[in-house]
Amino acid sequence: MDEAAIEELELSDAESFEEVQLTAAQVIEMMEEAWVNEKFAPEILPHKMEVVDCLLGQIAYMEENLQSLPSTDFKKSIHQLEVDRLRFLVSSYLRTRLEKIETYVTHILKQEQQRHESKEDLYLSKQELKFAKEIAEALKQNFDGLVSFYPGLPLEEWVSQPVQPNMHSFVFLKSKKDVNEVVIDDGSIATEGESDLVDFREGAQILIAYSSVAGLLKKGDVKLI
Amino acid sequence: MYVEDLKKDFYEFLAGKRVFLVVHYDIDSICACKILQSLLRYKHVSYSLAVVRGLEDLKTAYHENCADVKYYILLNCGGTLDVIEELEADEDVTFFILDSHRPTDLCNIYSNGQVKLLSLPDEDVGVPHFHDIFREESDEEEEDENDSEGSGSEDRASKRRRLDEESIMKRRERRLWEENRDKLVFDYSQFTYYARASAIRLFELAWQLNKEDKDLLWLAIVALTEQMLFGKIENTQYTLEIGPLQAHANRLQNMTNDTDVLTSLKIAFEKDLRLALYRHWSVEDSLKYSMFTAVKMKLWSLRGDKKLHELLADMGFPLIQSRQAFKSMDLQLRKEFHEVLEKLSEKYGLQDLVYASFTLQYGYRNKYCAADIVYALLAILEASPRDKKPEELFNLALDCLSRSKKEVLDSAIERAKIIVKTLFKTAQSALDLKQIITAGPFVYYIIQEGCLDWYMFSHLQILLLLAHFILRAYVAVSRNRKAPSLPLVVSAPKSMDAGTCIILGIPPLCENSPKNFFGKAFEQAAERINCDSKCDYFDTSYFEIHTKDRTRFFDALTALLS
Amino acid sequence: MPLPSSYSPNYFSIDDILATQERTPCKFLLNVPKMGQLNPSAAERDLKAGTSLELPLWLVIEMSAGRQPIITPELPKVFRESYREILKADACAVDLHKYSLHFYEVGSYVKHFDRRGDVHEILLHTFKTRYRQLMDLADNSVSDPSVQHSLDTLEKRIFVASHSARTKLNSWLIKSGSPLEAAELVVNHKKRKRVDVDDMK
Amino acid sequence: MYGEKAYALVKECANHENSLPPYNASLVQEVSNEIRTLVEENQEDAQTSTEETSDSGSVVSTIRLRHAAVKRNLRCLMAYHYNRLRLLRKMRWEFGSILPADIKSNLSPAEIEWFAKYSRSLASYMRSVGDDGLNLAVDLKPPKSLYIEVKCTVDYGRYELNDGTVLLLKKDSRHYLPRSECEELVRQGVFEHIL
Repeated sequence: MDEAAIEELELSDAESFEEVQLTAAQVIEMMEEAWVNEKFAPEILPHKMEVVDCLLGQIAYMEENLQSLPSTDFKKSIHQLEVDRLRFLVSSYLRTRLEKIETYVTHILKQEQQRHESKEDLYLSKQELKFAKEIAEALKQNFDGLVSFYPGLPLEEWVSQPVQPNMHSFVFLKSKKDVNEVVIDDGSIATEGESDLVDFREGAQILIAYSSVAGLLKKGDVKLI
Repeated sequence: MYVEDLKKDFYEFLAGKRVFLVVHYDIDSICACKILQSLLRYKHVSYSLAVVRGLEDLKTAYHENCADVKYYILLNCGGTLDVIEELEADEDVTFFILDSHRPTDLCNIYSNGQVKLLSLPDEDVGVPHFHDIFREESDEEEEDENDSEGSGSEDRASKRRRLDEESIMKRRERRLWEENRDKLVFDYSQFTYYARASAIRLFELAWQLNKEDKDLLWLAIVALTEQMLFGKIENTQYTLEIGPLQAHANRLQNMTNDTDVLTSLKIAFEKDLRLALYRHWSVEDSLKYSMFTAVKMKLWSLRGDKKLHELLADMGFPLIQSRQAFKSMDLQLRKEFHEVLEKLSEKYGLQDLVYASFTLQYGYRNKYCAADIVYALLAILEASPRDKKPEELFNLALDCLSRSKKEVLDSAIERAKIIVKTLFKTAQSALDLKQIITAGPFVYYIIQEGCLDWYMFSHLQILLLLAHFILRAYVAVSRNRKAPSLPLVVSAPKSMDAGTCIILGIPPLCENSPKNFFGKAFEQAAERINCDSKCDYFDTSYFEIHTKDRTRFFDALTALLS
Repeated sequence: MPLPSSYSPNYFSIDDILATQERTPCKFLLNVPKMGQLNPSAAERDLKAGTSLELPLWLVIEMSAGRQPIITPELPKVFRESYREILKADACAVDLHKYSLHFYEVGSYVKHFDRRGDVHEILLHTFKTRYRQLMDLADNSVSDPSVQHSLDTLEKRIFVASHSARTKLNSWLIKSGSPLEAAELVVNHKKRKRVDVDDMK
Repeated sequence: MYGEKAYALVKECANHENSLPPYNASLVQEVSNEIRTLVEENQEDAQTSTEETSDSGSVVSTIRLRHAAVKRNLRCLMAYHYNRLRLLRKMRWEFGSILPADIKSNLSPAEIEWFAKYSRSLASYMRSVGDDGLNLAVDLKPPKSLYIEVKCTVDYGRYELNDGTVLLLKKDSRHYLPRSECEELVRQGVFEHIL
């Protein structure tokens, strides 16, 4: 076994992420958190493309190093498995987002438009946005062709009632720090002050309607589990 | 050549290479294959696997893959023939051969490295010395020929005279040498027989590598049990092999600390009865149909039947209980069964009813003895519906050995009962209809084309079991004093369409040894009558000829053996 | 790998469309000209006020809404007093499948026809009581298809989902690994092909 | 009753949750015709509404009823197509960008067009991820081991691995290969993973 190659593998952790001051382990942890959050949140979350790109870079680097190891080396298989695992993580994260984008495309594009108008950060990455627009267009064309036999049909309904995520579905979460007075949204229209409040301690695990914690999640105060 | 250090020159050598496994279609091979697979996995050796039933299959498998794969492992096939020659193998191809068929081909033994035998050298008995078999053409002789061709030298005549004398001497010597060689080769290859199971050899390798576990041990046990049940090895050899396996079983049992009944696996060394599948059958059926009891008590006759009921009465087993599934019999009776039967064995002439074997136990309800598994595998390999391909059945047999597929095992055991029953009934009708015929130096029995179960007997191992059953039954009832010294030849249809049949010979009972001389005899008989024959089987005691030639073939065989 | 989706019908939802096809009795408040054919028992051109008919939910909802309702809806019989009593007594014993294929969906529409909220209550009660039994079944039934017969569509989905989760968990606990599998559609496609081939024989 | 045909259309989707039956063009046509008839009758009545009001009640009710039926029909019609597209989308992930011929023959021209567009968008998205793209159609399960044992379920012929070695895939043959090499073939049903 080429000791230098292994060392290099490990060194790569420190070197390639110097500019963002992150270790490889930190990047992986961030990716894992983003993946779990995306997997369990009903709606699409702000994208984490910088983490994805970071990790992909690291995967490419590791694979390059692995190439140079003889195929019989036991360490190679361990590292290869790790690379495969990381690639699964990224793929699964991106796949989950694509699923959501496709399922809720009309809804998501509408929200992105609003965010764009109010100069907020978009949730979709550039590539995702392009993809979303393309498939929305393809869907529209398909439907247009369908109802073109008679002009002026009442078609507003599928646009006005787009497929939407169920924001009230329940999620398990873990609080990353103390958060006080979270308003519990039970779906009823409660007036201010009447609604129930709850405090999260750091590390606490809670089952709660997603709508109550969507904001906290996006801020990074809590994570889903 | 033999591989001396399996670990270094076989196992570690293969790391990182692409390997092709060629596995013979039999029980030992399946067990061996499973052990080998688990070993190759530790090294991440990627492999493909093909199942072969005879030489033709082996050739096909080789030629389909020889362009892509350079390392071949042959399990229970190829050892008895010159593989390089037969397969027209390229020089960059290497064969590792672990074959329990004997005798091993001398070219394989003396190969300079392209063929590597994984068995132990002392398993090949009476191997002639290299120089008695292979003779390097001396330079002189070659010159000789060159000279005689090149004409025109002056004192040709005198030289020729001198040369003539020399070459006459040489030729004489050469003839003697050749005669000697032919004799040695004949002596060496006269008998076909089986060496120890390949699965045991591979289990030992696993042990050497510290990668053995109870599952692998069980496979070795099943393979050994198959050899014993099918009469492929002598009883002494069985006893010799069983000792070390018992030691392994104890050692592995002591090493585990898993006491959870649900997950733990226990291999126990136990005395067992020579009764087929009785744990999964009823006592009466098992007693009646098993070869051992059937032959000893002549259970095919009315008197035998009566005797069986006497035995049951003596044992204190009510008929109603002994006709029930063993599992649902009264607990007390179940516990006593072994003991009571053993006690009565002498009275009923059932000595040797008990033999040493192993049982496998897992979960609450699963207990199988090694013979149960052998029967189940036999049922899958040789008594499955006709439309199944051998590869499918091979896969099914592998499933049957994995503990998670209990339903496969259970349904195979059900079918195995049908085999055991059919064996009994076929033997019974052979006796009733006096179909076992003496032909002077041997007796024979032919399964006619019209026979209901002919298809079942077109399979090698079932036919072998039938042959054993028939010969023993014949000896038991025959008034011929010579009966124990007569070998048996059975024949069964192979393919209706092609009009071919299988011939199988087994040695006489008195010899008490599975060494089989029929291979050579068949070959010579076929030569004598100049008939189309096929010797596709790796076990040469099987032979295949056209059904129309059978009578002439038997005549020739009679003449040959007289 | 589908998204984990909690129950949320949408415009394209097949189940919701099927549920709104179920019929409920209603009474016409106004004459509806030219619509006589909707009432199979009368052969008049117009549909007269006062006629009682069973109409699909989708129509009932549209026609009973707005400032000037054309019909007044009534509860389907399985949501009426007598049936509610049975559910109250022992919801688990009821073959919900016979009540309605889409008991909960239909219920959540027709509960608006009932101002006292009894339907609302019985829906919750039924689901809560049956849910425990449902989980129990999913955990323990060894893929026995018969248990599914008394479930409505929604329950069946929950059952299938939790049963397969249970099976996966078990196989993970025992074998600590799940096999790679052929894609669901590919498997179906192959099965269907086999059927086709069989048909041709 | 109105909407019965449209209902039949949706029922077709419900009965084939995991397979794509042939595109039912004639039923779609019939539903379209019902919608057209309803709309035309409504337009006619809307123009002559004043006359009818007096004797047999307001024709407005009739129009409302018909309008509800139109909306219902449209909803069914669109749901039918939408759910087929969703299934088609799933097929893109499972079969890859080339559909088996017998599935393709079940599609309408518009569906084939949509499939091609979707495939294109997806491919260009996958290419745009990272520096040199990422195939999202593999790595569907977290890896457990580098090598797996597989059983070949069809006579596939010769198949080249990434490292250039070639192997012959015959029905019922067994192979032990790197997982990454097998995953797609397992998805396509060529291999069966043996645990």
